Amino acid sequence: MTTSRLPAPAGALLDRAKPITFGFDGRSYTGFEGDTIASALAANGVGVLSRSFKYHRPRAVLSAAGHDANALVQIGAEPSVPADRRRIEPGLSVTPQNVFGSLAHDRAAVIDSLGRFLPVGFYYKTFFRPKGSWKHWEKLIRALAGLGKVDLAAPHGYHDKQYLFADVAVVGGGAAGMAAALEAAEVGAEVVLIEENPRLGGALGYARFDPEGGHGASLMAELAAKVEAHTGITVMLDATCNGWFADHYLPVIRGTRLHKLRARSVVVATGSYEQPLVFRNNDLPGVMYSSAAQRLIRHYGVRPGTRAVVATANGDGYGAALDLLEAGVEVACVADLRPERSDGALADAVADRGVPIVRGATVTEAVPQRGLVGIEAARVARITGQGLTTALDDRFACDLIVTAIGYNPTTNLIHHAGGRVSYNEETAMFEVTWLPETLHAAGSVTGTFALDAVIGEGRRAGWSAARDAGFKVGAAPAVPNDRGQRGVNHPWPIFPHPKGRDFIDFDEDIQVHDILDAIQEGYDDIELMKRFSTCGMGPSQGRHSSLNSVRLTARATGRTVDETGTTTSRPPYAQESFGVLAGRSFEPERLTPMHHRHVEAGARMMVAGQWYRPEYYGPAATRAENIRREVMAVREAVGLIDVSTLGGLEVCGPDAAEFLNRIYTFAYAKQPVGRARYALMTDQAGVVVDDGVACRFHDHHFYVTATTSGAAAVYQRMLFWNAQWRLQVNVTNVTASWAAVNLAGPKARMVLAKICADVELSAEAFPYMEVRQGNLAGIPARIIRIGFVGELGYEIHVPSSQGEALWDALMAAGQEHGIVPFGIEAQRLLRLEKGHIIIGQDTDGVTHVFEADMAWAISRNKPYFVGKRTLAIHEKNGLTRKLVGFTLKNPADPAPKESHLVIRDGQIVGRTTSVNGSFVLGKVIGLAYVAPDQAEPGTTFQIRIEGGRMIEAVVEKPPFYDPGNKRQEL
Amino acid sequence: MKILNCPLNGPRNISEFVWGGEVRTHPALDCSDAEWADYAALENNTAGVVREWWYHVPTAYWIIAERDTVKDVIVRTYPARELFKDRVVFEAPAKQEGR
Amino acid sequence: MHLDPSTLPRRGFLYRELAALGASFVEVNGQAAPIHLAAGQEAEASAARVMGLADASALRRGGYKGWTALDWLRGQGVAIGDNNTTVVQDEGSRVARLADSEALILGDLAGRSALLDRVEAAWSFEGAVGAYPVPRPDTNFWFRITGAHAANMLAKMCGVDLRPRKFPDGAVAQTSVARMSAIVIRHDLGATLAYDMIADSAAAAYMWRCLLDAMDEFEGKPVGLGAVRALAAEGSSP
Amino acid sequence: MVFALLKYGLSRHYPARHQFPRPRELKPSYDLVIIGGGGHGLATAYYLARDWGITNVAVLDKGYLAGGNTGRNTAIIRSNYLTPEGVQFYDESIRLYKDLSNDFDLNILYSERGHLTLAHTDAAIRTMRWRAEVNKHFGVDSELVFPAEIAKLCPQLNLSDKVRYPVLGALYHVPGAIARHDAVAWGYGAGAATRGVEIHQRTEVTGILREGVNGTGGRVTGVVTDRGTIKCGKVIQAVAGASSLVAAMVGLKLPIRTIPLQACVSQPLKPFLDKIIVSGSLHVYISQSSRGELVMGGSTDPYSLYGTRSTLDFKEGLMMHMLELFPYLAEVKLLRQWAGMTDMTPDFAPIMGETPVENYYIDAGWGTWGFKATPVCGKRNAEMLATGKVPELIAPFSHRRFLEFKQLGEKGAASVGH
Ligand SMILES: Cc1cc2nc3c(=O)[nH]c(=O)nc-3n(C[C@H](O)[C@H](O)[C@H](O)COP(=O)(O)OP(=O)(O)OC[C@H]3O[C@@H](n4cnc5c(N)ncnc54)[C@H](O)[C@@H]3O)c2cc1C
Ligand SMILES: NC(=O)c1ccc[n+]([C@@H]2O[C@H](COP(=O)([O-])OP(=O)(O)OC[C@H]3O[C@@H](n4cnc5c(N)ncnc54)[C@H](O)[C@@H]3O)[C@@H](O)[C@H]2O)c1
Ligand SMILES: Cc1cc2nc3c(=O)[nH]c(=O)nc-3n(C[C@H](O)[C@H](O)[C@H](O)COP(=O)(O)O)c2cc1C
Ligand SMILES: [Zn+2]
Repeated sequence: MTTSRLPAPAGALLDRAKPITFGFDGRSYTGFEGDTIASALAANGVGVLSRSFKYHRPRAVLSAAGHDANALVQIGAEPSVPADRRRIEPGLSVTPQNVFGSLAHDRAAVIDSLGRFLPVGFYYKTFFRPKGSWKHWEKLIRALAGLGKVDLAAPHGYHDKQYLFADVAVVGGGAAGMAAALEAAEVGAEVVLIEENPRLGGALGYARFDPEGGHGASLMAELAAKVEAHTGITVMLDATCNGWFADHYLPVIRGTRLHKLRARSVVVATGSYEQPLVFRNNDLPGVMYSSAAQRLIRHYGVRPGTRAVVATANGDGYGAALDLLEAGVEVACVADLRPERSDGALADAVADRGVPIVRGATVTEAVPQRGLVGIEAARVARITGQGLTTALDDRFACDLIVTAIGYNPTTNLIHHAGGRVSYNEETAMFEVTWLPETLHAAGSVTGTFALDAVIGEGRRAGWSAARDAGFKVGAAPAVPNDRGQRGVNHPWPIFPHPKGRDFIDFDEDIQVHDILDAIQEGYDDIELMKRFSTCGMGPSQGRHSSLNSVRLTARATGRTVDETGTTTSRPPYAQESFGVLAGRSFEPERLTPMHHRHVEAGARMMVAGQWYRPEYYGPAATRAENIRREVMAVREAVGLIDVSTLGGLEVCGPDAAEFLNRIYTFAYAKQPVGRARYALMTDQAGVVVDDGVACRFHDHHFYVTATTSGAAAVYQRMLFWNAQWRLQVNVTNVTASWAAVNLAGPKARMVLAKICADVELSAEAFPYMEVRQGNLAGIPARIIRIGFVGELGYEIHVPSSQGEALWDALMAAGQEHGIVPFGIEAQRLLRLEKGHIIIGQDTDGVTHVFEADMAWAISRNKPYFVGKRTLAIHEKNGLTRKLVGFTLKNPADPAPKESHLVIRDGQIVGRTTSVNGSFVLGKVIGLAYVAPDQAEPGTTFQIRIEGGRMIEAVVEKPPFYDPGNKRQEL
Repeated sequence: MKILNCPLNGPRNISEFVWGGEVRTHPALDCSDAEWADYAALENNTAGVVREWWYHVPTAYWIIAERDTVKDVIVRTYPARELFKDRVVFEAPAKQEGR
Repeated sequence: MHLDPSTLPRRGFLYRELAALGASFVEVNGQAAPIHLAAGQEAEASAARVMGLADASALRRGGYKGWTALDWLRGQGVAIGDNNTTVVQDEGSRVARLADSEALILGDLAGRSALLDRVEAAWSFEGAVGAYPVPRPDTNFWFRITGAHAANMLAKMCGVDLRPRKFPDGAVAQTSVARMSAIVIRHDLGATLAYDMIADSAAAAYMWRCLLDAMDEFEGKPVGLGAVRALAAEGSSP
Repeated sequence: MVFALLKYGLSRHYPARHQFPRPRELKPSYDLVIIGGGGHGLATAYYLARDWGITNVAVLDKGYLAGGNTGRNTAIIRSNYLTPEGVQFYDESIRLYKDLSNDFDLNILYSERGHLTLAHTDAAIRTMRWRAEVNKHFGVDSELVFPAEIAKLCPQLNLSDKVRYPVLGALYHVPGAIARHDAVAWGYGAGAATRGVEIHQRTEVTGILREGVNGTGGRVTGVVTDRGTIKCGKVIQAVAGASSLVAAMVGLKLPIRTIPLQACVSQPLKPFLDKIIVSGSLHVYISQSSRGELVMGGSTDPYSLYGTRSTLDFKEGLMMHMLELFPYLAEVKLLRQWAGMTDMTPDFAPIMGETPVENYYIDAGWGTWGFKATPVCGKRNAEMLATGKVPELIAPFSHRRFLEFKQLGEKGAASVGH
C-alpha cells in the first residue's frame, strides 16, 4: 500500500509516545494516541475502509474531516462509526460494514458490473410481476440494503444530559469562531465556543496560507492561546453542535453527554466542506480532497500516497501540492481547471519546485488498480466547454489524486434557524443572504475566504452577538472589503464520462446519469430528484453531493441554480446516537405512603399512570384465589384498600358551592356541611370525563376527590374555568397530601371504633354519605361514609406522612375481625356487584351522560354547568346506545371477556365493558352498551364471545348485589 | 425548544407549559345550536397571530399568549385576568323551547 | 439509643432509604429526622461542601394560597417580597412568594417556626376569607442540596439557569426537575452554595434516586441534617 | 436478472417515458379542480381518469408533487381500527393497496410485515380486545396476543417486566404493512397525468369563486391561483395541514387543528426488524424500511403550528421510550428528522364528502393516519365526484357530525397508531 507514516513534526494531533494497538477486519494494527481509525489504518498502508452502498465498490478517506461518506465502520455492537472521526483506543475491534465475505473479497462486488441494469430507482421498476413476487425479491433487496449491524445483546450504556447557558454561543473553533468568541467575551459576554475537533484552529491547523507554510499554525497558536486564557470563554472540544432549535437551543454532544445549550445569541462559524471533482472513478481509494491530504499530513502524520496528481481550481490545491511535496510525495502534475494563469504566491511556489502545471485541464478518469482497491494513473484532458474535455488525454501514473475545486458552506445550522442562502453565479457559491435576528455568521460559511476578512468578520459577528445579548459594545469592527470569495469555486467541476462511475453522491452511489435520468423521467423538482434518486439521503446527507446535484438539476431543467434551490437541511448536523438523545430516561414514579406495606404483604403491584397500586396480595400462581379471599373478606368481615392515589382538591371560598355547581353535573349549593355528594364531570361535549365525591366541611370548603388518572386534568380544568369565571374560590391540588384508605365490610365500624375516640360512629350519628373529622389512633382524619364496594364503609383520609401509621393501626385493630388488605382486582368486582361505573373503562372517549345512564347525576335546576348545553342537544337527538347491567341467560355459558361485542342482526350495537364472576351471587355479571331499545331490564341480547360463539345475556338493573343498598347504609 | 415568557415565572422552556387552545368567547346561554357548535366544536385554526391559553404546570397557572402560528413566535404573554376581568354570572335563560 | 422511625405516627417519605444508609434519627416535629448517616456528621459536613443531599422533610413548613393570602399574611406581620423571591423573617423562617396569591413558609433548620405557630393559630375560614392553608409538610418533600457543584448537578435535571451568578440567594424557581414539578430555592448555608428542593412527596424516592445518580460525578454524598446545620453555623443562615 | 431491468440496461435511452407530462399553462377552465397534489388529490385524479374517464381535471399544488404529508409520512398501512366505519373503510384501502404496483407498473414496495400495537395497561388490553373483535367482525385479521406469543412474533422486543411500563399484551394485525410513500403518490400522479389529467405543481390556490351566496354556502364556479383564475365545475380540497385555510375560502369552518407531527430515520442498518411496532402509552412507533433505515415517530407536537420545523424534545422523548422497548439500539445513529402538518380532528376520524357549498367537496381531517387511506379516498372521491352521490363508505365522515355532536369514537385506535 502506498500510504505510510511520516515523521514528526507532521501529525500534530498525535502523541507518538503512546502507541495503541487495535484491530480492523480481523487484523491487528498499531497507531498512536490521537489517531483516528482512518488515519491509523492509512498509516499502516490499509487502503480500503469500506464497500459502497449499492455497488460494493472499495472506498476510503475522501475528506478525513469526520464527515466522510464511506468511512463508516462497525465497532462491536456500534454501527456506522465514522472512522475519520473516532479515535483509536487500545483493543478496539473494528469491522468493515456492508461486506459480504471480506473487505478484500466482497461477493456483492459483482453488482458493480451489473450496474447498467440497475438504473436509478431500479427497485421501483420491477420485482412486482407477477403479482406477489415482490415478497420474494424484497428479501434479497433488504439483505443488500443497510450498512451496519444491530446486535440484540448490545448493552445500553450510560448516557446523560446537561443544560448549559451562555450569552453567546459560537459554533466552530476556526479562525472566524475564535475571533468571534474573543470579541464577544471582551465586552463581558459569557461565551461558549464549540468545536467538533480535538483542538481549536479549524483550517488554520491544516491549510496552507503562505508558501512557507507557517502562517496558519502561528495564527492558530496566537488565537487559541488568547481564547484559552480568556475567563469569559468556555471552550468545548470534541463537541458537536448538532442542530439549531428554536430560541437558540443548541444540542451539543460530547462523548455520551447531550448538552442542551441555551444562548441569547449565536455565531455560526462552521466553515465549509470541500467538494468533489466529478470524473470517472472519482470514488476510488486514493482520490481525495486537498484538505483531506493536508489533514492526513498535518494532523495525523500520514503520507497520503507516493505520486500524486492534483486537480485544482483555487489556491488551496497549490497549497496542498506544496504540502505533498514537503511530505515526500512526488507531484506528477497539477491540472488547473482555470484556463488563465492564476496569479498567486502558492502557485508560483509550486511552479518553482518544477511541478508541471497544465492549465485549462482536469482529471477525467482515475485508472483503477485491479479490484478497484486503488488507482494506477490519472487521465488528464483539456477542458473544452462546460463539463466537456478533449478526447485526447495524458496519462499520469500515480497512486493519489488530490482535488481542490471549491467548497460548499456548512450552513446546516443556518438553515435550521430559517436563514436563507442564494447562489452567486459569479462566485459559483451559495452565499448567506438573510439571517434571523440574533443569529450571526462569519468565515467561510458566509463565503469569506481571505484570512484577514475571516477574522474581521468573526470579530464583527462576535460584536453583534454580544450586542444582541444585551452587552454594551463599542464601534463595530471593520471587515476588509475583499472577502476572497472569487477564484475559490469552479462553476462546473463535473465531467461526466460516457462509461459512468462519475459519482455525485458517494453514500448512495449516484452517478451523473442517475440524476439526469431522474429528471428526464419527470422528477425534475430538486426535491423530487432527491427522493427518486436518493441523492443526498445517505449518511453524509448531501455534504459531498448537494452542490453538484443542484447544478446538474439546474442545467438539465433549464433553470438557474438559484431557481432550482437546495433541498431542506434538517437536524441532526452529524449523526447522533439514540442513547445520547434518550439520556437518563427520567420516568417519575409516585408511591403512596403505604406502598412498602403492600410490598411487604406480598402484593403484586401494577402500574397506574405514575403510581403503583396493589393488584392483589399473594402469589401470582393463586391469583384467583387471592382475589376471592379479598372479596369475601369485604363481604363477610372487613377489608382495607389503599386509595391514596385518588385525586384530592381543596375548593375553598365563598363561591365554593357555586363553583362546583358549574364544574360538576350535580347540585352543591344546598349541600349541608358534613355531607358528601357524588360529583360527575363532563366536558364541553357532554362527555363523561371524571367523577369523585364532594365533601363539605365548611360553608366555604369542599374537599373533592377525583380519579387517579384524572386528578391532574381535573385540577387544570378547574383552574381553567375559574380563570374565566373569576369566582371567589381557591382550588389547591392536595392529592399527595392525603393518604387514603377504604375500610369496608360489615365489621368496619367495629374496627374503626377501636382506634377512634372522638367521632360518634353509630349509624344514627354518622349515617351514609356523611363526613366527619376526628382522630384515629391519634392521627387527624377526614372520614367519609361512602360505599363504592357496597358494604358499610369508611373512606379515611389522613396526612400522607401518617398514612403508614394509619394503615398499621387499622391492620392491628382489624386483626381480631379478620381484616384483609384488598387490591384493585377485588375492588373492581366489588364495585361491579354494585353497578358502579369506572370512568374510562365503562365509558369511552365519546360516552355522554345519557349513554352512561347517569341522568340521575344531572341537576336540571342549574342555569349552567360545563357540558350542559351539549347534553341538551344529545337529549333532543336521542340515544344510539346505552350502558346496562347484565347477567347470562344460561349460567353454564362461559363468561364473556371485557370488550366482547354485542351483536344484533349481524351488526355491532355495543360491547361489554366490565364482566366478572360474582362469588356472592354465584353468577356472571357485567356492564355493556346495547342498543337503546334493548336497555329495558329483562331484555335479552347477544354477545359474541371467544371463538365467535354467541351467547345470550339478560339486562338486569344494577346493583346486582344488595339492590336495596341496605348493607352500605347499615 | 421555544421559550415562553411566563408573566409569573419569566422565560421558561415551553415544555413546562400545556397548550390550551384558542381563547374563545362563550356565547350567551340562549344561543342557537349552530352558535353553540361553532363555539364548542369548531376551530378557527388561524394561520397568524392567535390569542391562546397556556398553562404553566409547576405553578398551575393559566396565562394568555399571543402566538404567531406560522412563524412560531410568541408575541406577547399576560395574565388571564387582563382579559377576564369580571366575575361571570350565569342566569337561567328565559324559557323558550325549540331554538 | 437509636430512634426507630416507624415508632412515630409521622414518618418520613424516605425513612427506609435513609435507614439503609445507616442514618441515626432524632425526633423533630413528631417525625424521625436523619441527623447523620453512616459516615458521621463531620465527614458529611465536608462532603456537603462539595456536593451533598439531605432530607429535610421533617422540618416545619407551610403556606397560604388564595386571592387575599398575601394581604392576610402581611396582616399577620409577615414580610413578603416580589414573586419568586424569599424574605427571611425576624425569627428565622423564610417566606417565599410563589404567586400573587400564594406564599410558602419554611421553618428553620432546628425544625421550628414561630411564624408558622403564630399564623396557624390565627387562621380560620371566617377570619381569613380568600387565604387558605396549603398542607405543605404532607404535600411535599423537602431536600437540601449543598455544595460547590450544586448548580452544575442541578443542570443535569433542570432547564432553569440556577448558577449562582444568575440565580441569587433567595431566588425561587418553580419549574420542572427530572420531569417533575418542583420548587427550587437558593439558600446558601454559610459560605456554601445550597438549594432547597420542594416537590411531590409521593415522588420523594424517585427524586432522591435521580439526584444521587446526577451527583455521582461530583462525588456527591447523601448527608444528614447535622451536616446541613454545621454548614449553616459556619455563616449565619437560619 | 429481472426482465424489466434488462430492458433498461440494454436500451440506450433511459427512461422509457416521462412520468409527468408537464403542462406549462393553466387552461381557462376545467370540469374539475383538485386542490392539493398529495396522495389523496392524485389518487382522486387517477380514479376519475381511469374509472370514469373524466380527464379535464387539474390538480393544483402549491409545492412539489406530494411534498405535503404524503411525502413525510412513515407509511404505516393497517386496518385495525376501532369503529365499524373506520375498519371497513381502511380495509378497502388495503385491498386496493395490494394491487397498486401492478396497476401502476411501478413498484410501491408494499411490504406486509405484521403490526403489533403494544398494551402496557389493562385498560389498553381492553381497547385492544375491542379492536380485535370489531376487526374480526369485518373479516380483518387482528388478534389480541400476550407476551409469550409476542416474544415469538417479535423476539427483538424487550418484554422484561423490570421496565417502567412493561408490555402486557398487544394487538397483532397480520396485514399491517409499509410501502414506499413517495412511490404511491408518483404512481397515482403518473397514472393520472398519462391519462390526460393536468398536474400543476408550484400553483397555489388563494381563493375560491362562488355564486349565489346569500345565507347559504352558494355554488362554486372557479378557483383563484397565484398563476391566474380558472373556471371549473366541481372542486375538491385535499390539502391536509392547510384544510382549515382552504375551507375558509368557501366560508366553511372545520373542527380541525393543524399540529405538527414529527418523524425521523436512523442510518441504514442490515435488516433485523420485520414487524411494525407501535406503543401508544410510550408514544412511539417504529418499522424498518426496505432500505434499512428505522423509520420512527411518536405523537403529535404539543401545540398547533403551520410549519414543519424540527424540535429536539421530540427526539429526546422518542428515544427515551424507544430504548425501553429496544435497549440495544442505544448506539444506533439517527440520520434525519422532519415534520409534517397534520389536520387533527377531535374524534380522530376524517371529514369527507359534500359541504354546504354546492359542487364543493372535502377530503380532510387525515391527521396522522391518512396515508393508508390514500387509495380508498381516491377511489371513493372519484365515485362521488363522478356520480354526484356520496358513497356509503364515506358517508359517516360527514362534516355535519360535529355540528350535531355525533363524534365517531376512533380515538382509542388512532392516536399514536397512524
Ligand atoms: C410525520 C408523519 C407521519 C405519518 N405517518 C402516517 C402513517 O404511518 N400512516 C398513515 O396512514 N398516515 C400517516 N400520516 C398521515 C398522512 O401522511 C396524511 O394523512 C396523508 O398523507 C394526507 O394526504 P393528503 O394527500 O391528504 O395530504 P398532503 O400529502 O399533505 O397533500 C396536500 C397538498 O396540498 C397542498 N396545498 C395546501 N394548500 C394548498 C393551496 N392553497 N393551494 C394548492 N395546494 C395546496 C400541499 O402543498 C400538499 O402537497 C403521517 C403524517 C406525518 C406528518
Ligand atoms: N485550505 C483549505 O482546505 C481550507 C478549507 C476551508 C477553509 N479554509 C480557510 O479557512 C478560513 C475559514 O475559517 P473558518 O473559521 O470560517 O472555517 P474553519 O473551517 O477553519 O472552521 C470551522 C470549524 O467549525 C467546526 N464545526 C463546523 N460545524 C460544527 C458544529 N456543528 N459543531 C462543532 N464544530 C463545528 C469545523 O470542524 C471547523 O473546525 C478561510 O481563510 C479559508 O480560506 C481553508
Ligand atoms: C418513510 C420515510 C423514509 C425516509 N428516509 C430517509 C432517508 O433514508 N434519508 C433521508 O435523508 N431522508 C429520509 N426521509 C426524509 C426526507 O428526506 C425528508 O426529510 C422528508 O420527506 C420531509 O421533507 P423535508 O425535510 O424536505 O421537509 C424519509 C422520509 C420518510 C417519510
Ligand atoms: Zn413516558
